[in-house]
Amino acid sequence: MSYLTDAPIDTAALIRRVMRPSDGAYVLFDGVVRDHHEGHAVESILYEAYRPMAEKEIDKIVTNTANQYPDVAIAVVHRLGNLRVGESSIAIVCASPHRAEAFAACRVLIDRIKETVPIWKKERGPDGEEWVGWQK
Amino acid sequence: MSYLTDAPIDTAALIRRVMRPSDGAYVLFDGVVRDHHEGHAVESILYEAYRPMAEKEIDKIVTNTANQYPDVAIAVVHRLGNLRVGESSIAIVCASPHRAEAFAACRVLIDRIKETVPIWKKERGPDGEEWVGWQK
Amino acid sequence: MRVRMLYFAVLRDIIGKSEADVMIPEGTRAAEVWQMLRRDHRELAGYEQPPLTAINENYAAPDSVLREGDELAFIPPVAGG
Amino acid sequence: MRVRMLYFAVLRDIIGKSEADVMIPEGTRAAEVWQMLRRDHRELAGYEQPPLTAINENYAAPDSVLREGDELAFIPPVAGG
Repeated sequence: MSYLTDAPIDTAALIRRVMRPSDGAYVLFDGVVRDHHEGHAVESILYEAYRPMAEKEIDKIVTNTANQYPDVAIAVVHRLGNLRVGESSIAIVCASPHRAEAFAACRVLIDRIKETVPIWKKERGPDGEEWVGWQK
Repeated sequence: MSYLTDAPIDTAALIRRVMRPSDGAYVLFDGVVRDHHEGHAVESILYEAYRPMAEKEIDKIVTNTANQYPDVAIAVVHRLGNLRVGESSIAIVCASPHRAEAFAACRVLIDRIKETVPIWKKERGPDGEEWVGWQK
Repeated sequence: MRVRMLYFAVLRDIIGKSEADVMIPEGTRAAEVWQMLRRDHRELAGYEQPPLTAINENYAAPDSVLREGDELAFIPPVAGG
Repeated sequence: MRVRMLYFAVLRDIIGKSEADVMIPEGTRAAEVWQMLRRDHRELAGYEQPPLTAINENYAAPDSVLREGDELAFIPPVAGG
């Protein structure tokens, strides 16, 4: 099971993969390339990963979150490559018998994934391109 | 614009309706009929509404939440009729430039909708049927 | 005066119809209509307090005075979502 | 001894390659490799502290002592999601 993909994310398939008959709800977080960042226009974002390490780091986060929220079923997929505005870079589905845990687990997952997984993005727009987070 | 439908919910259409190029994420909450409730098996749920009032109450909640989270674009749809296990009864999409508000608005919406909108459900299963929340 | 009653969910099942026009005295309060329903339907006997009350598609205080032509609905515990 | 270097994102752009085998003395620490990179690439001059450090696909302390055959990657600020 890989958490990384080079193809467009199929959220419907992701949802089908996690939902159990005992689940009363799921929460889907879908991160999408937006047309601006810190005041400049964005046309596309190139996502790159240290793939084997990113897989392991996401897996650690998913395992820890599943332990913290044992009733929640989790699916995560992160897309790599060049994505245009409106395309999904990450989808996280948390299904649960009750909604509170589904919300909480989903929020924890995206926060942790953004903190520690070795994935980078280069924003491209009319003002040029730039690796996000790197101060020149 | 109606918030109620008798047809299966098309979440993809709902997402397309709200997403703007400036949105960096959306959160989808999807409530689904689950196979159990308070210890007994559930096969289907009949959802019924005081339709014109339910439309107005949902609209009030959406308007209040939009005022509280002005950056968030919101879509809500609640299905009525007899739904089997695994079918979606409600979908809420909150799109936003930043994820925190999308999560917060989505959570507030489902909590408020469950509290005050005149919609009822009759659970049907092998043990018979029962209006949820009514103490005989 | 005439008031339009709407019955939903468990109340419709108990009362056996989804709507009815009822004639009530001027000045009747919503909660008093609930007490009339309790007298007629012993399944409601345990419900001394009226459930949430809606007049003309808006929640209203149970002691609201009704007017000619009002649409009155008692709202059993909601369970949307 | 030989260590495998991996360069990602901004570091690959600056250094001009995505990987390299480097020969370093026994007992070298990850942070010392970072200082070697800073000497060779003035775009890194402002970065006295090494970024996050990964050895063999796991985050490691910058003062970790490297071993023969280790895979070393400096992790510029991550931006997944």
